[in-house]
Amino acid sequence: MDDLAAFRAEMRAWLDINCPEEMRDGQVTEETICWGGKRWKFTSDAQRIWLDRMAAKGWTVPSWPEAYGGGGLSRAQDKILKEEMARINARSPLESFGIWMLGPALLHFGTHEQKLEYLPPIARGEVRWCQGYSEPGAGSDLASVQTKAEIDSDHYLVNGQKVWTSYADKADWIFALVRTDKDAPKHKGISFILIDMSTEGVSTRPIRLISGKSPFCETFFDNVRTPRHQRVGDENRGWDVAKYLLTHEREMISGGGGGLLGGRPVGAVLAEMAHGLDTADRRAAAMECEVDSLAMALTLERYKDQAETQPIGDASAMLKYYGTELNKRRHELMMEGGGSDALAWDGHDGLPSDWLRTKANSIEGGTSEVMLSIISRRVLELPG
Amino acid sequence: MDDLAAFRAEMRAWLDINCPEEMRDGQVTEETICWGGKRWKFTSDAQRIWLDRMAAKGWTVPSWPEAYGGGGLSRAQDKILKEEMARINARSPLESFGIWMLGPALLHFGTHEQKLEYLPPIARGEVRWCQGYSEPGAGSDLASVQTKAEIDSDHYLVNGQKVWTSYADKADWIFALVRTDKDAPKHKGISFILIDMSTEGVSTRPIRLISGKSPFCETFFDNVRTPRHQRVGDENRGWDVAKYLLTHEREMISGGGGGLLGGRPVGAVLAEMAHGLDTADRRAAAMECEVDSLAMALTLERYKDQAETQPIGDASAMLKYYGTELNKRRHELMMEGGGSDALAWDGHDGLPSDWLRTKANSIEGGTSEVMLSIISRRVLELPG
Amino acid sequence: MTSLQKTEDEVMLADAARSFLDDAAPIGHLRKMRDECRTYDAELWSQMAELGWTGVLVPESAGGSDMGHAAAGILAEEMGKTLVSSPFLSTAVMAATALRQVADDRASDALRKIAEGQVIYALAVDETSKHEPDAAELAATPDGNGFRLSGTKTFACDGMAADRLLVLAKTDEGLTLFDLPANRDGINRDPMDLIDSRDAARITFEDVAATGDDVLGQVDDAMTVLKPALEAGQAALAAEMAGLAAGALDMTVGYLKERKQFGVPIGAFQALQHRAAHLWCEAEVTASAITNAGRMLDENAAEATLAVSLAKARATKTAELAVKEGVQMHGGIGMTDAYDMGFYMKRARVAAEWLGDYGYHAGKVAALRGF
Amino acid sequence: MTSLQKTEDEVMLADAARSFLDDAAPIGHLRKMRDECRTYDAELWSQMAELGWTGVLVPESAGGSDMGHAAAGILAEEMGKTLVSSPFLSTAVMAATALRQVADDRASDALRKIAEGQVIYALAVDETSKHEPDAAELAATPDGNGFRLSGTKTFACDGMAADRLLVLAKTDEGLTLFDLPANRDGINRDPMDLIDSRDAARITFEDVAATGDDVLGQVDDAMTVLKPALEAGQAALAAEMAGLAAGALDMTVGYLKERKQFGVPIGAFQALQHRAAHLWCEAEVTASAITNAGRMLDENAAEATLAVSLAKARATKTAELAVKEGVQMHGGIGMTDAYDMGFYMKRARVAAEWLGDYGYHAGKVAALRGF
Repeated sequence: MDDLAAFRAEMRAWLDINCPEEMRDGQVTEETICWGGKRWKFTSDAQRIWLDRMAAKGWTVPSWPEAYGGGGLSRAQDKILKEEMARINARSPLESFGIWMLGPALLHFGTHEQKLEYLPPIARGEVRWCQGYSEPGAGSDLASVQTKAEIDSDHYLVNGQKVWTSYADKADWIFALVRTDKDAPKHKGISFILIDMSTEGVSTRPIRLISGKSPFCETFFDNVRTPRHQRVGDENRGWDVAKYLLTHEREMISGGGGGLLGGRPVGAVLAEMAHGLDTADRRAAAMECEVDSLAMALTLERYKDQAETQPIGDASAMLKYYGTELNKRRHELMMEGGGSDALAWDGHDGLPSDWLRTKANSIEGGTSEVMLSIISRRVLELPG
Repeated sequence: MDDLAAFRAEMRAWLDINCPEEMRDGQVTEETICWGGKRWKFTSDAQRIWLDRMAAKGWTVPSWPEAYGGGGLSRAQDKILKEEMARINARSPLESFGIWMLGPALLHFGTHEQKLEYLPPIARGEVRWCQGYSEPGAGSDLASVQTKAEIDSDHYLVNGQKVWTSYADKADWIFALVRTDKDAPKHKGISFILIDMSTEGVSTRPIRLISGKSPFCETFFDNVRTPRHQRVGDENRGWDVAKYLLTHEREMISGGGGGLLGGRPVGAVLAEMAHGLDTADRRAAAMECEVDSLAMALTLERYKDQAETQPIGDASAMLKYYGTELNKRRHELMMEGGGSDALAWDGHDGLPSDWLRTKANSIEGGTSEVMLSIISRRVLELPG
Repeated sequence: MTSLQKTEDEVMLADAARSFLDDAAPIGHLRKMRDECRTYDAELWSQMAELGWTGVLVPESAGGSDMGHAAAGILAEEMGKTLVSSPFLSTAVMAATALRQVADDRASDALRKIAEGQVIYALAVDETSKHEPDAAELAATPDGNGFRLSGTKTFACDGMAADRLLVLAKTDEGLTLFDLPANRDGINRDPMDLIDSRDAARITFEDVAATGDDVLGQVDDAMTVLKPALEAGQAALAAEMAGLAAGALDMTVGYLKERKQFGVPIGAFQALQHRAAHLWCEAEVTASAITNAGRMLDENAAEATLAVSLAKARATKTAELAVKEGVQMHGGIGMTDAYDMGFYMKRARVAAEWLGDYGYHAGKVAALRGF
Repeated sequence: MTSLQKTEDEVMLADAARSFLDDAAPIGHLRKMRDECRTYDAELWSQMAELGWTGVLVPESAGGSDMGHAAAGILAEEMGKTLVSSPFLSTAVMAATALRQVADDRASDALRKIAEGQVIYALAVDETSKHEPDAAELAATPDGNGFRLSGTKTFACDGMAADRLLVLAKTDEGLTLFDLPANRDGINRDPMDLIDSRDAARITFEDVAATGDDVLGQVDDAMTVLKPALEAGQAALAAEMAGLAAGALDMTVGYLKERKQFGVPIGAFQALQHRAAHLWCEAEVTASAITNAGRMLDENAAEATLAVSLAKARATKTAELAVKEGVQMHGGIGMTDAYDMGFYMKRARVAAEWLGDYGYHAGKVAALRGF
């Protein structure tokens, strides 16, 4: 434990000096989050400095190997980093689909060259990625990929359409599932490829949500030429990569937009509202929500602890299901607590829009119903 | 409306004189209920007098025709009778499966002779009936009737076993589904027959429940000879009678052991307990339970109003589902409110036993799951 | 009490309303208004007047159709099904009910104008984030023979379109209700830009002059006039929400039958079937409470509080469940602005808060039931 | 903090416990005791002593195995799975934790006896229908150098089998904890005949004499000793309830696979699948809170209140859901006394109330989280 104590002391000292005051407000909102990427506009110098300093240490992706831009930290060290950051209420320096999803998949399935090429820019926040899985009409049936990639010497020629690509209009690259064998059974003819969004033939169209925002796009591929070495994993084995990545996506979404870890207790939020806790039903719901949120936060920790020795696998469906349903409850409760103040679009710092956005949590990345079916069949081994 | 006002005045005056003081405690418990039957032991003279007086008017079954022992009341008059009885907190003079279930089925499917023979003794509380539907292992699949009735000149020879027959050990007669054609599709070879429980070959064995009580029995038929004229409806068309009767059973069970109509508000019950309402979660749950109970009571009224002009049909599944789930919630809440006082078998007037008994409400007479499937397919017309 | 089943006349009224609204104000109508940044449609309002809807609670002597509260609920329910946006509740239900409590010529004139569709009223009651009329603080200070009103109101539904405002104010010995023209000097109205794309205003009163004639009913006795009006509004709003729930459920059941996943209609999946069936049960149980509230208001208004609060509490929960299940069962498409389900969800949230939320009404039920 | 994953040692402990209990105390053991009207099995208790379980929280210096609270939780969880009836929580967890707070020879002797399985303790804390230790009213009146105790305790679990009682009493300036032999003059115990077929007593104290030596810890300062004991008990009880939920879930999932209706296993019905999966999720989330509470008690007991109340609140809800779904999914057979599911339901209800119910613990969580 001495090594860890020393690490903690060092970390604390470093953070004291290097975390800009402005970055110590602990806020995680659509407005304060740093997504990075070629076209990223920093909201302040402090945001830029904080990213640069953390990236230089590899602490934007603390557990990745140093060779690929990570911090090379052990799970125990990673926990200490998180704890020390939480202690000073530090913002996360960088969030991205590259960190949450593509990175883990590349570390597992990528070649050494691919890792060297793609991971460090993710770690430094230089390249922003988006995900191209869903297709129009496919819904929960992710394997029904229609976008086709035909071999054209050392390239693929990609044609088709993706939907629900998060921030595709702001991303630099996309990782996508494409069909490379149309005659094979549907899970067996899919490949996982990386496409530069600036390639000719790629276009996007934002989808307006009920929240009034457009975090998702439709993405179109019209004869897009993509080098074959940008495929991750074997040809026609992309479903393996996709499944692996999905478990990471579930874990990511289950965190519920910062509502759980580091988020303020919902009851405390309600207590600050004029009438937030003045009826028995709201007080009871806030208590239950807080109990469940704390237990869920511990569960995320426990699963991460467990992931050190064995993959989480299908149980990640639980994290996804429970975390997103909880985040919906949390927002529902804040809306009720806010009363008529939270009915105008600009009320409570845009709470109505956040609330409506949460309704997609239990749909995107696999619906709650799909998660429950996964648990039923693969964990409980019920028939059917 | 003048006729009705006169009827109300008359009714009020009659009740004033004829309802014994003791019968004005409004109690509906296992202990106070009057089931009637050949072996019935009245708990008091008042109980006997009250039954006799009401039966003489036909008001144990107010809406049945006078010719069959009923009161011949219209729906509006029946409502007035109920309202006036509630006003003085009068107990129901008689409850029975004959009233709730067999009676309506006989009125619809029986011959004039059958009605004359069986209905008046029900109305007077002289004969107690039980129901023989379920069979071992059949569960929700009621039509999988194995008990067979073979024709032996003018008799059936009945062999087989029923289960979950309520109070079979106390009943005088049983109405039962039996298979009269084993080669027909399973719904088409069933008949509905009436059997005197004192016939040779009929025996019963009580089933002990988790509540410690035994309201149900297994009932065995060993070469039981039953006259063919005791069949209701056509031979092999018993399923029609059974279905009709089931909708009445659902409605009956949905009343939830008196918990809804005429029952005290659960919040008021909790308020009398030492700590019944002292946490936000219990207060909130009591409020919600009360809101739902009042609305459910109105719904029972509305459906009865509606039944005047059109049969309730499949929507009775809603009454059964909602009423029983509500009764479970109500008892769960009383147990929580009672705390450790309600953990001993003799606590709160036997509340623990009542509570455990409610758990069967959503199983007997068709499970909640079967009710939801009925609504899904027949009301919402969803596929499958 | 009259049967809780709808009468033949009521069924006919509902059918007629439905067929008019399907044409004149389907959900697309709300969408169009939203896209054009409008919150009030004068044409629709005048059609409602022609149909006798604006006069649904106006006595025949004042030119109304005087169909009663149950009928008003039936109209509101049909409006809820397609999210019809109009000042029906504010004006035809609440203001009309308030004015009816006062037997004078001015009230009678005002009622006639309501029936004719010539005036729009809004209620300026709420001051904080929750409905709490008894706690109104807007001050009406005596000034000569009259008053000066100063303070702020919020969540005044239909407040921007309104010609007149019913303003609840605090006077020396209690609360007083004023009936003021919305353009009187010192009254400033700001649109709230609500998520349901309907009309609501924040209203400030800066030293607004009012005379004794502007008082509706008696000074210091607002509730004699306002309570029946609020209860009528709550019952009609509950009916609207029941209609909203029915609309969302219908849309969802339709989608369950039509949408295929893994080769079968998703409505064949039992987990969805049971949830849809449960929702239908909730809607059925709520329907009884709605009808009951209308009947009570028509037959024994003085004793209707329990029935009204029961209806609003139930309708709030049912509508909330209907829109949650509606969006979730639709999946991605339900989240898009291009699809209509989101409109149901947003209106359900606003309606949940208007005139008292679930906890407010469930609390009234509990208190009236002895706990 | 140590990893929330079970360590290898912990997994081994659980496995060993399971294999012992499957043999020595399956659910049939509880049923047999119930049918024989017994609530305590001396043989089982002495086997637990031999395994070192009774000394799980007794220091090695006093002959204990001193495995700690996380280990005690693991044992309790395994006991929960088959509803093992024993004074483990009262004696090995709570009394041992209380005695450990006191560093004297008498406490040390008592701890040694606990480890050896030679003494059974029960806590006499509750006086009303709800756990509320701060409100204890049983009076300990000064009498010479000692006290006279008068009053009533209820829901003293394991109170009939107990050799000694930890009695919470009100003294001049606060609350005081007494450690008394259960057979002292003036103490009368009545069995409560609880629905879970386990041992609980109502105890009356009629002018019971106690000396200063009978006080555990300091006069007027019961909580220094009692609070850690109650928290240890709450955490272990939460673990027992998590085990109970797991046992009920296992039994139910087994039934879903085996029972056929309409020609297919009922576990193929999606509505049941989703409900079973949801229950499993609840159990997983609760498991984290259980482990966390054990870790906190072992590593930072002074700050463990939040973790403990979180565990008890979660476990209570999860067990409640598990037994409700368990009975419902079993259908008729689940309602029969001949089947074991009912035992789970009855124990879940009793355990829900013992040492503070859901609302008590959720309220503590809320208060500690600032609302």
